Amino acid sequence: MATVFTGTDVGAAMRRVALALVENKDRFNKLDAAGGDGDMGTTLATVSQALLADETLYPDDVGESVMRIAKTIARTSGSSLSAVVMTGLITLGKTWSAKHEVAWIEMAPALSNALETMQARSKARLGDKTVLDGIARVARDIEGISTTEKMRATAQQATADALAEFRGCPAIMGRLRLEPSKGVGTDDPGMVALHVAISAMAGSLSDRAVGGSNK
Amino acid sequence: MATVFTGTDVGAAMRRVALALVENKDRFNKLDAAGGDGDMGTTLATVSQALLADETLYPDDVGESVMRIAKTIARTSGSSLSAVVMTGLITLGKTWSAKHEVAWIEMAPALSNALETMQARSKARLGDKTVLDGIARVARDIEGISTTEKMRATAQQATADALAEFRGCPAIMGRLRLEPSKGVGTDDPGMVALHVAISAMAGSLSDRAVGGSNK
Amino acid sequence: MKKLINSPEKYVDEALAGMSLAHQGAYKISGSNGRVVERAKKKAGGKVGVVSGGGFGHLPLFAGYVGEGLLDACAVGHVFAGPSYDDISESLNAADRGGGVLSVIANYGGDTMVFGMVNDTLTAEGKDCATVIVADDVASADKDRAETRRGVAGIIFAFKVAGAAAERGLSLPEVKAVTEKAMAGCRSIGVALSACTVPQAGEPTFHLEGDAIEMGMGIHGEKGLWRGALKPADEIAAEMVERLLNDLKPVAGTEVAVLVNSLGATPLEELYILYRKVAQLLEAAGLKIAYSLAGEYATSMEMAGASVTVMQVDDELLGLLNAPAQCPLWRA
Amino acid sequence: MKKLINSPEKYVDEALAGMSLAHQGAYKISGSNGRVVERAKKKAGGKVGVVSGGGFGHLPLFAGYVGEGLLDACAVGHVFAGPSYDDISESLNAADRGGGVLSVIANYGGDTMVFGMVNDTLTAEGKDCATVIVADDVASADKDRAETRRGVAGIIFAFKVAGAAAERGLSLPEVKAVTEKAMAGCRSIGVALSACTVPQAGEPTFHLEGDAIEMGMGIHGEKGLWRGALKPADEIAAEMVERLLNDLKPVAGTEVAVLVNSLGATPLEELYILYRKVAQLLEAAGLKIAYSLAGEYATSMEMAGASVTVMQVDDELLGLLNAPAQCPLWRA
Ligand SMILES: Nc1ncnc2c1ncn2[C@@H]1O[C@H](COP(=O)(O)OP(=O)(O)O)[C@@H](O)[C@H]1O
Ligand SMILES: Nc1ncnc2c1ncn2[C@@H]1O[C@H](COP(=O)(O)OP(=O)(O)O)[C@@H](O)[C@H]1O
Ligand SMILES: [Mg+2]
Ligand SMILES: [Mg+2]
Ligand SMILES: [Mg+2]
Ligand SMILES: [Mg+2]
Repeated sequence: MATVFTGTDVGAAMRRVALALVENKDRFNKLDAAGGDGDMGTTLATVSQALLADETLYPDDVGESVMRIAKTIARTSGSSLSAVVMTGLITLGKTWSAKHEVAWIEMAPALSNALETMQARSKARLGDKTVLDGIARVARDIEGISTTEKMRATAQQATADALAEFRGCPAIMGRLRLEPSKGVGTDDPGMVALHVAISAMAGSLSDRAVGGSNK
Repeated sequence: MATVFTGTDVGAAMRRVALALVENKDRFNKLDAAGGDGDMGTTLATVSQALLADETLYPDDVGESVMRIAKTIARTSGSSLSAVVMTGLITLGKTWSAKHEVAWIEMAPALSNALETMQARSKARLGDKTVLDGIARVARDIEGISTTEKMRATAQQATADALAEFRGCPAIMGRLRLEPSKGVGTDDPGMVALHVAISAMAGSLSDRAVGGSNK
Repeated sequence: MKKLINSPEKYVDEALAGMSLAHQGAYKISGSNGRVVERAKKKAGGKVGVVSGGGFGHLPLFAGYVGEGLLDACAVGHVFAGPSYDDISESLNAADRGGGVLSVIANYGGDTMVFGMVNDTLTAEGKDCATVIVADDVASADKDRAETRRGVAGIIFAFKVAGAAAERGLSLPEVKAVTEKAMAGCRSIGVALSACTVPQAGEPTFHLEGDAIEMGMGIHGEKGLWRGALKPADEIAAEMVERLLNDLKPVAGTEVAVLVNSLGATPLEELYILYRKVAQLLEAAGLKIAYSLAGEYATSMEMAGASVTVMQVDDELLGLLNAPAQCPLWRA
Repeated sequence: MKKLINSPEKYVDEALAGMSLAHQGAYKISGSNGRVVERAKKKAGGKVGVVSGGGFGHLPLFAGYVGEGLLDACAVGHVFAGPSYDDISESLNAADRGGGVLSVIANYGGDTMVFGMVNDTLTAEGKDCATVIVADDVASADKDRAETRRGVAGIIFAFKVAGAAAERGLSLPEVKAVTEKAMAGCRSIGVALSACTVPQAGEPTFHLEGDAIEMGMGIHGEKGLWRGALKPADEIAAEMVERLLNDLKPVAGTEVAVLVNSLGATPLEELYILYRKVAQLLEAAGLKIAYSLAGEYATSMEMAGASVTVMQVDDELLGLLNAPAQCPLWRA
């Protein structure tokens, strides 16, 4: 049972995520249109297509692989979600700089650390019902987990739980100001994207167990 | 039976005409909207209201009275119809300058003369289905008539005949370019206004027979 | 009718009042009806005065172009209806600096007739008067009746040329001649995507439902050449340029001035998309774009759509187009 | 979607291409994504560079204000979506003349975050960077959360002030300080009469049926303060001015700059009707209008509606507002 991942794994996960985000373009646009400006699907699809267009293999260096993703976002998108994700990736990239292997057990603290930089950048507080609340939940729930399989199931469940937890809360951030009541009963688009991404990633992580590659 | 009219009669006729034109504002706008730019009713109402607002008596001097009307148009409106009518009035005003009485028998040649100046100004040819065709028909039909009563009936009939004569012709002039076929079966708004005006005038002319005044 | 207005009756007067307030000191409202717009600071004595006038609802046209290097005065009518004889007469008098007055007007029945009357009267009174009638809209009549064509956005170039020539001190016949030279090589065509509403009427003059557009429509909604489904901007540009060049028939290598104009609601973004293709097509036809404008120059209030104007230029015209001009609504 | 376009995907790039073609030589398109607009002729070395950036679809905002006395460079995003990190980074580099770079941006999540990242990175690399975030829309948050307000048309005054201060040779802290002083006394509010359509979405972001208007709506269709039936322009002006002055609370006698701005489809005629009343009300409140603009400055493509901006000025700010500025889309 795998307890580590490499930069190549990051590349493989990235492809799974990108394909899933492209697939969900219209759904994400609709979700964002309900309370935001309706562009999240387009934004994520644009970034994803740029990621998929780069067909060169990702290096084993985990930090370098993560940075490569951040750089593609930097080139292609300037949305709130992109900025938040890019910030997190840059922090992770620095944390894992020159590491050819990262133990899963290090994921929770690394993610918590990244979350801090994302919060500092985004000015959103936990509880504001943004993607950050989903990430926070993942970081909390995966604490102490050291195997790929457990990680996959737990992270996926954490994003689903976060969605359920915040469904009843009003939305606060985002480009369109909402009525305070609005957003209650709906999911935050960024949190849904996180759920989709981690579900897709989980698929890719399991691939590795059966010998999955970068492509 | 009266065979002449004075400047005061002109004032009385003007008031009748102005009231009738104001009354027909919406009808004229609709008529003009069908093939033109839909402003004829508004234009004629604006001019008429300005004419009605001037409550001072008209002088006996026929030329001066006619000029006074032309001057009000000059102040208040710049439409095609206004320009044509103003041109005609100025010609008539010059013809009758300093005359305290004009014999009805002189109306036909005076009108023909005015028509020439209107044509020169407007560039419309007879047959183009404009107000000029109505005026031409009046000028022709009233030739040789010398009494108020006969004048009234004939002029009114002439404008009705002109409408009937041109109803089947296509419209040519006007602010909006029409399909050549368009305008067939409809009346030219300017010609309708002429009919309304002369009908109203006829009412005022008959007033004089029973002692009507300027007011 | 969804407009930021108080009442249709006050539309023109309140708009003019706001225009003069907003551009403090640039536009002076005068005239017995308050319908003359003149320069706050008159030009030097002895020079030719340049005047225009027309219906309201086309801003910046007509009154917005009163300013240095452009018009001296302008007569303002009602919405889509020409100014009165008095307004025009007072505008000519306001513009008169002793060098004669040129009226540059668009070819519409009422305007040409009333300007004609005023010009004849003032001429008879001894004033030097001349008129240039702009009839640049190729969609409004075939070439064999070119003199009956409507005047549209090409009049902007006429103002610029006449205004600059007058400012240079040319004589009235010279200013008229160079303006006529400009207009002889000037053609425009418009395309409408939506209607507009004359406040006094309260309802749109016409309707363009769904994806319908009308090629060749006039700025008051005058009937165009065809009505059909919206096409890509590049195809619309291609048809417009083709119609203009078929009529103008410029020899390859000719230098041209171009104006891509918004009818009002069409945003700059779309205008630029249109301009891009127009420029490519003109260059492909062997023409050289020596002067270009894109923006709102001659509008129909909130009408959506655009017009394209192409004018042949020589060194003289180019010099006049590039001469200084200054007024709040002029943008080059 | 009834627009003069070729395809939603090419909307921004084709519009930028047309913009640079139409205004020959004024706007230079550069950057690895072709999304940097910079001056064709850079300003003198040693001076502060002024940069902005934001979503597309607001022309003349943002990129249209690249020019002398205004911006040095601008990063262009997608329609209503901010520019990328790289576009912003390249814009700052293009604007850098050795005197440091001031970013003047509107307060939207993505823009502030990405500009923040770029600024932090370049600062870490040794460049002098500073940022002014414009948050002038009083309708978007109560006064106690004023720092969360959106940035709208008031940013035009920020560009003008920062651009003029930079051109005068002030230092980066000085340019930043005077721009912040301007924005501290600057308030805006908008009213929408109709929606607009983001090309990629293909349908209006919202709907304002019949005679419905929305007071306080943002330039991307952000929810406003109330939705209700259209009122006379004077009443709308009165509410807007009241809301601005209630928030700004200027002392009587204060001099102000005013901007009455069209959101796109609303014609100049209506803007002037609105301006007239706004001016009357400001004067009635004891304020003195020392500088005024009316026209299309910050639009939302074909959205109908208007915004009103009032900014307190002192002699320093007034001098900067009146300083020379020159670019095809600047009109004063
Ligand atoms: N200030 C913020 N901090 C953290 N996350 C945010 C913030 N603003 C928006 N988000 C996240 O981004 C998502 C919207 O993404 P997107 O539509 O791409 O951004 P934008 O709001 O710039 O259009 C939201 O659902 C939310 O999860
Ligand atoms: N060139 C012309 N010569 C003569 N009469 C004309 C001419 N143009 C229009 N008319 C007359 O004017 C009428 C329209 O008047 P009106 O609507 O006031 O003018 P406009 O066409 O300027 O809006 C037409 O029905 C026609 O009778
Ligand atoms: Mg969004
Ligand atoms: Mg008419
Ligand atoms: Mg008319
Ligand atoms: Mg967005």
